[in-house]
Amino acid sequence: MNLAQQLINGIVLGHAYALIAIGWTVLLGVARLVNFGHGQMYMLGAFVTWYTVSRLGLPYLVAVPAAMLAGVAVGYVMQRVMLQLTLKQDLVSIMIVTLGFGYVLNGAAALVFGSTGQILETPLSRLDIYWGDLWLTWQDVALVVAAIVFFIVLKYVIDHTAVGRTARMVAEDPPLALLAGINVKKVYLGVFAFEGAAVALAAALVAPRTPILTSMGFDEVIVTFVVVVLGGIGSVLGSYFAGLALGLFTAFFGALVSPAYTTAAAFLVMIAMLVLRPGGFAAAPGSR
Amino acid sequence: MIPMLETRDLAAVYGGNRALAIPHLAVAAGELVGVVGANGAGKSTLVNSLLGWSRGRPRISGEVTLAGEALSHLPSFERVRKGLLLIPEGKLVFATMSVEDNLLAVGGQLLGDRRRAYALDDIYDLFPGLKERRGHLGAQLSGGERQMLGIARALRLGPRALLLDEPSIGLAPRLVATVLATVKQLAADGLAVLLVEQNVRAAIEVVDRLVLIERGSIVAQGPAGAMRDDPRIAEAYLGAHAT
Amino acid sequence: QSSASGPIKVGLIFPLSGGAGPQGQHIVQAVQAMGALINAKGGVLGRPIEIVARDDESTPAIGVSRANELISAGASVIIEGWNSPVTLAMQPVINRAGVLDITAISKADPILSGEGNPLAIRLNSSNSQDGAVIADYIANTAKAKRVAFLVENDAYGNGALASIEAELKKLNYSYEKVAEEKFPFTQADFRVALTNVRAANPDLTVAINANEGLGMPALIRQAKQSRVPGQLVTAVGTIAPSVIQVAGDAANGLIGADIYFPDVEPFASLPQNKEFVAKTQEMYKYTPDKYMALGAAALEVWAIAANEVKSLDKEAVAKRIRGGSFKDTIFGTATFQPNGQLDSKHYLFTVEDQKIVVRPGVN
Amino acid sequence: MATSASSPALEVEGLGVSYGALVALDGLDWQVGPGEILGIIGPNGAGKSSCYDAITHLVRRRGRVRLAGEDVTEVSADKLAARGLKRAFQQNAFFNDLTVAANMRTVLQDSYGTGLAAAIFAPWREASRRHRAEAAARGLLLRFGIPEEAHALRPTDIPYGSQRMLSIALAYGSGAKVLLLDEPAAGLGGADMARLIALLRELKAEGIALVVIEHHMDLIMSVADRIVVLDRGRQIATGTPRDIQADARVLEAYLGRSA
Amino acid sequence: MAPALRLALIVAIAAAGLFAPALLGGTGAVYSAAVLIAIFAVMAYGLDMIVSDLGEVSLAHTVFFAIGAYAAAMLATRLGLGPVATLLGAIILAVVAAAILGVVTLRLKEFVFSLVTYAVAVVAMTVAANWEFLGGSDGLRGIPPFTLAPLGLRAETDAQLWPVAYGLLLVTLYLMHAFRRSRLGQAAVMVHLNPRLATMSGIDPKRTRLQIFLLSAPVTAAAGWLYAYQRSFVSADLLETYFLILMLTSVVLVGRRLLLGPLIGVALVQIQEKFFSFGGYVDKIVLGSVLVVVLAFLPGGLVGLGRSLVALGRRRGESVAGSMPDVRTVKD
Ligand SMILES: Nc1ncnc2c1ncn2[C@@H]1O[C@H](COP(=O)(O)OP(=O)(O)OP(=O)(O)O)[C@@H](O)[C@H]1O
Ligand SMILES: Nc1ncnc2c1ncn2[C@@H]1O[C@H](COP(=O)(O)OP(=O)(O)OP(=O)(O)O)[C@@H](O)[C@H]1O
Ligand SMILES: CC(C)C[C@H](N)C(=O)O
Ligand SMILES: [Mg+2]
Ligand SMILES: [Mg+2]
Repeated sequence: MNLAQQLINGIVLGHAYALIAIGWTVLLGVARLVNFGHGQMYMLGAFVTWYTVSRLGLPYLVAVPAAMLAGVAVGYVMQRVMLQLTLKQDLVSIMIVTLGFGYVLNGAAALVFGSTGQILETPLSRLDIYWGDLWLTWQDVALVVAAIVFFIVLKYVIDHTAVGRTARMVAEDPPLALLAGINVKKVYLGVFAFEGAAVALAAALVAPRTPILTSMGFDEVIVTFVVVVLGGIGSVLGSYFAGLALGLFTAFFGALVSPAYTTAAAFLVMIAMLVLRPGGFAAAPGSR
Repeated sequence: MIPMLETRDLAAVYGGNRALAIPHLAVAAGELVGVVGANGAGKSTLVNSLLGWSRGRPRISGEVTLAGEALSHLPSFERVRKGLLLIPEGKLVFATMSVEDNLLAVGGQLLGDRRRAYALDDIYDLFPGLKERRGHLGAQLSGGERQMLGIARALRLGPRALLLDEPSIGLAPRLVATVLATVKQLAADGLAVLLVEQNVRAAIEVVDRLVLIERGSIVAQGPAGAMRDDPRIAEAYLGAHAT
Repeated sequence: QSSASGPIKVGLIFPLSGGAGPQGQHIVQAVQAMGALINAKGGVLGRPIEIVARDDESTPAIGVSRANELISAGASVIIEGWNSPVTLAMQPVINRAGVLDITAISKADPILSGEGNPLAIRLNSSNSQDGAVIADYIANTAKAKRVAFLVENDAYGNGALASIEAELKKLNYSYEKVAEEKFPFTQADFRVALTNVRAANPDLTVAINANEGLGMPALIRQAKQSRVPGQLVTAVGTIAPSVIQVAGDAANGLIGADIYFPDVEPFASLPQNKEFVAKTQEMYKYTPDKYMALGAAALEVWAIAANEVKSLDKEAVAKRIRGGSFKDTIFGTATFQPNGQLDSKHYLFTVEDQKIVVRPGVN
Repeated sequence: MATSASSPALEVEGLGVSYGALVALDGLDWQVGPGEILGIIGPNGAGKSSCYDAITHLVRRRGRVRLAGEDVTEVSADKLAARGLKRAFQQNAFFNDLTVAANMRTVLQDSYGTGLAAAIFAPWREASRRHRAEAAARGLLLRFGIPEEAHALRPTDIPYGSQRMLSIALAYGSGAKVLLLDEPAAGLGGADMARLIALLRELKAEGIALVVIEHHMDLIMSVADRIVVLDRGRQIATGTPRDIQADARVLEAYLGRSA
Repeated sequence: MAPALRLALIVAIAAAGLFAPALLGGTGAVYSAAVLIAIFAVMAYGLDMIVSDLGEVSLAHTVFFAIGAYAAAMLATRLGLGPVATLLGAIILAVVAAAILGVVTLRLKEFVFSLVTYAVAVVAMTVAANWEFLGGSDGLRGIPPFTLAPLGLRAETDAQLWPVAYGLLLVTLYLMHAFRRSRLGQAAVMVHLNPRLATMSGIDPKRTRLQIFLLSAPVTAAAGWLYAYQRSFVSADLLETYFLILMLTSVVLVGRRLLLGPLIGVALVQIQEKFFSFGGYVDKIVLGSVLVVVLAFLPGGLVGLGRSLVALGRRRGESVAGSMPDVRTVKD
């Protein structure tokens, strides 16, 4: 039964990773932007959810949109501030600026929510499913389902709708996109707002699995970075599979070797993969 | 009749130096106006400024109206949506998108069907070369193929006034003829067209009116026929190649 | 060094932010309370104590620059150390500056090796001391045959594991190590490791995790949810009330051991301890836990020593403390080994409806 | 022909390029001698630029390439410049963040640059070489018709015509034996066109072997000694401008008008 | 004459720098701050070559930093070697590591390059923290004070170590300056800005990248080497993000391809941390905001301030054309 349980762990983890990464995937694909504040935005999403549920006593289903709203706000502000850098595609500065935002969020959150660990209980996280001696919670089920649905919808939108094509045009050449009648700034702001909402949603779904701290977020941002790059810059399906693969690897490496070295091992594998195939999973020409 | 495209006191300044100063210029619907001038005269600056667009950082001032509607306060993309279209100089295709996506991308948010927007098939009839390459990425196109794609994309946006910045660059003579014929046809269909051309030989055959620009200002203009004999045109452009 | 008159500066360096932030904050409060008591009794060498606290952010490099800061601020003694790596990094700097360095919490054994600081002093029980009590419980009380270990993979965790196993060997107790799962300090999701442990079907699982804010409560909850069989035993001194508070009812049934409890004998009836507990409650509306007591004791012992040797000199004070013993501290009679380690008694406890219940019988 | 005696400066034999299934170029055979101008014309997408990519080893290709009789088919792209083969691109290519002058100076590194060791231990030598590089760069820019006032601007900030000349100047760099130009006249008119023609003749006179892809018939017909015509990747005709202008296939495939 | 004058001036300033800490009060805190600023600046210059000149963001430079420190610690404690020998060891090891890393990442660009280099750092950290040979999670203790017998130098305190640190800084500055003027430095910029054109101008992009790596690693490693003596304790924490972020921040803060940029950047960050600290959280907010404001509103870092003010003035009330700077054109 051990393997079966690890398989479940891996699948749930994998979808969690993919879900956490989805905002950045779009960010990278559309605006060729990175966001090293991603982890802190995740943290914020988790705490807003927690605050709404256990301090304001509102239902989880209210907390989730609340968190997403906060995410949208933060994302919008960040992009508003970075617009010139974005237009210039100044990768290094953007890295540092988003990192800076992460710091601010981290510091502010600690001052507001305090730095003690909190438990984010949701109606679902308390409902265990025991099947034989296999264990998972309805929270796990919910996040897996949410992740799958989210990815299907996103994939469709990007590939087959005007919105998707618009995004890709802006990604490549903003000035030229203007001449195609596209409001480039609006697209950028929209994309970052989406990133905020997406990561907050992920937080609301994933964070209940573990206690939350205002100092968390670093692991999340690294996992995300891995997922988006391994998946192939900006490739939606790519990051889904990258996330899943990473989850399964974590579970089975942990099971067979040791959780202590999972990250290093995963990174070794990833280095090998990217060196052999810099395009990542979805090495389609033109992706990026 | 009111001109389709009109501008007053259009000026552009780069850093300290003024690159453009046009007191007045108007193009009527159905009219094809050619803009010629030496390199650096300000032709691109002129057409770019009409859209308030540039890859550089000029300061642009002046009025621009399209069919009587003032555009000066609008950002470039709004002007485009109003039907003022520019096919710029240099890079004009999305290199990471397929030829077809390049065309569909703008087909999508079609701007009020009051204007004639070319359907995909019309485009492919006009440029069979693109049809063959519909699946290729922009990056894989030959220089000329890119020019065609650029023009095609503009047509997809259903222009009312069309600004072309040296569309014949990189086109084989035969295609130059085709393109200019197309442009003339577009004008005939009621578009106001401003055509920047270095290839004065070819241009002068199709334009109704010719405007000569030097150091950012209009120094001569008139009907094509008359201008052909204008000395400044004759020796500078028609003569040059005989060398 | 500080000027001959005016208050004596005592420097504190603990994590005041981040995961261990709350614990660090509490320690500072406890030291403040003890400082108030000492000042009330006339201070040190007739001068009042002034406490200056700094945040090491659980980062060695930052700890080092905080140390430099306090040194040039003229601190006469620096009481530091929540995370062993931070302590190890600060030791040489403080030592070279000729300032007395007292380690309050960090457990790693190399801290007393003398390489970083020949005059090292530590109050918290060391990994090697902790090993015995857990080993004894496994062998003599629980008589567990199938033992699993969940270990934080760093200076502290590895040291703790090593000493427990060494002690079990000493008792030449025969048992089967059915699982050893190591994980990084920041781990919060233990499902993978716990799945392995459960599959190994242990009758006792030892959890070594100093991440009070996140890891330990998470581990406790997830162990319960994933129905790990057998008893869950936690490493010495890793279950502060704050941990139980986060872990919730999942903590019930937990076995642990520690060296101080504010309201349990012998501490309960020690006048110095009563005084200290009362003062802390009065000043901060909080009942001191073990960490807080250790911080306070560090100051108390230093003050006594300094008053006795009538000097703030590092050598003199350190020599008095190392291998010396002090009556009437909040820990009762506090005796230090020659290497600077405080001797301490360990008390086993169980968590029953989210309260720590100390078991009768001292080890 | 003047150059037939000495071995050709550049010679391609059975040159071919494929992009996946698409055969962009096939079985090309031509040569150009010192002081000769070879024109390459053909419809859009005929494979002209690909032909340059093949010669300069930027794409996988079939066939052989010889420089001054020496086979360089296996030589990697970056080693060709040292052997005197230089090339300009159809799309203007600069170092965008540098000023026009700095652009020119950097491409002169091969002759004016200073090794790291020398820069460290003999800074004075580096300084003098740098000043000579600046002077040389200025001279070259002026020679290629890029006015003084443009030297301090960014390449993208000068008029297209000057950008065109700049990319030729950058290609030429510290000198060339064989120079490949891809539609140099594109976007040029009036005076600049005249200057370009003069420049081509000047380079020719220096004994440089020039290969010029051009759609501008008046230009190419007036300067080229011989012309190669490509269509759908094949070499459909080769000869003097006169022959070409008379060639029926060419008229039909390319010019689309009677000469 | 003018150049000679300029040279003299520079030499004078450089000499004066040696006495800066003394002039600033000469307290222990000032000296230790000065020493750390010098060391961390050297560390940052190694990265600066990659970021500013090669245009890639390497997240693996903490590895070179750690290599320098571990080399010093191991050779000093295990073999009892002196600073000169340990420096040589550090440089050799760094070059070897750089060669491997350089070859592995030769074909990688942008995000992929950054991620892979970060991965390397994580793997290195795991190794350092778990390999007993390197002291494992306890780290390496008991590193002797920096001693140069011939010069009668024995640095027990930061004040005594300062001349060494300052010397290392000056050497690094000169090296950076010479590098930027050398053929290699120029080649780096060409490869960075337009690989195809660079190739046609006779430059091998891959070779250039590799050479830059081989040059940059020892610089950062030298910083690690001196840091080991300064802290006399080395552990896996050298690979923590603290140092990585310090490097990146100081490289971009002031403005790219400026000789003094990284130095000033490091100084600002360190001075804030050491003398104007408000505790973890507020510090985070302060540092974060500074990064955001400087980089987002003062394009080109602090030095861009003047320029961007002008630009702002210009743009006011004008058309949007200005807001569309040129974008990197796609290789085609
Ligand atoms: N981004 C810029 N920054 C500064 N000056 C510029 C910029 N773009 C153009 N200029 C100046 O404006 C003037 C007009 O340039 P423009 O490109 O409009 O000329 P043009 O007629 O289009 O030339 P060409 O026929 O070569 O395209 C030139 O003198 C040029 O130096
Ligand atoms: N990287 C590539 N991948 C796939 N196909 C390509 C690539 N580059 C060029 N092609 C195709 O190869 C053919 C020849 O291209 P090339 O650029 O050589 O034409 P050309 O003769 O230079 O045309 P033009 O005169 O318009 O520049 C074109 O059909 C083009 O679509
Ligand atoms: C029990 C914990 C407070 C031990 C501490 N984290 C250390 O590293 O030693
Ligand atoms: Mg122009
Ligand atoms: Mg071509």
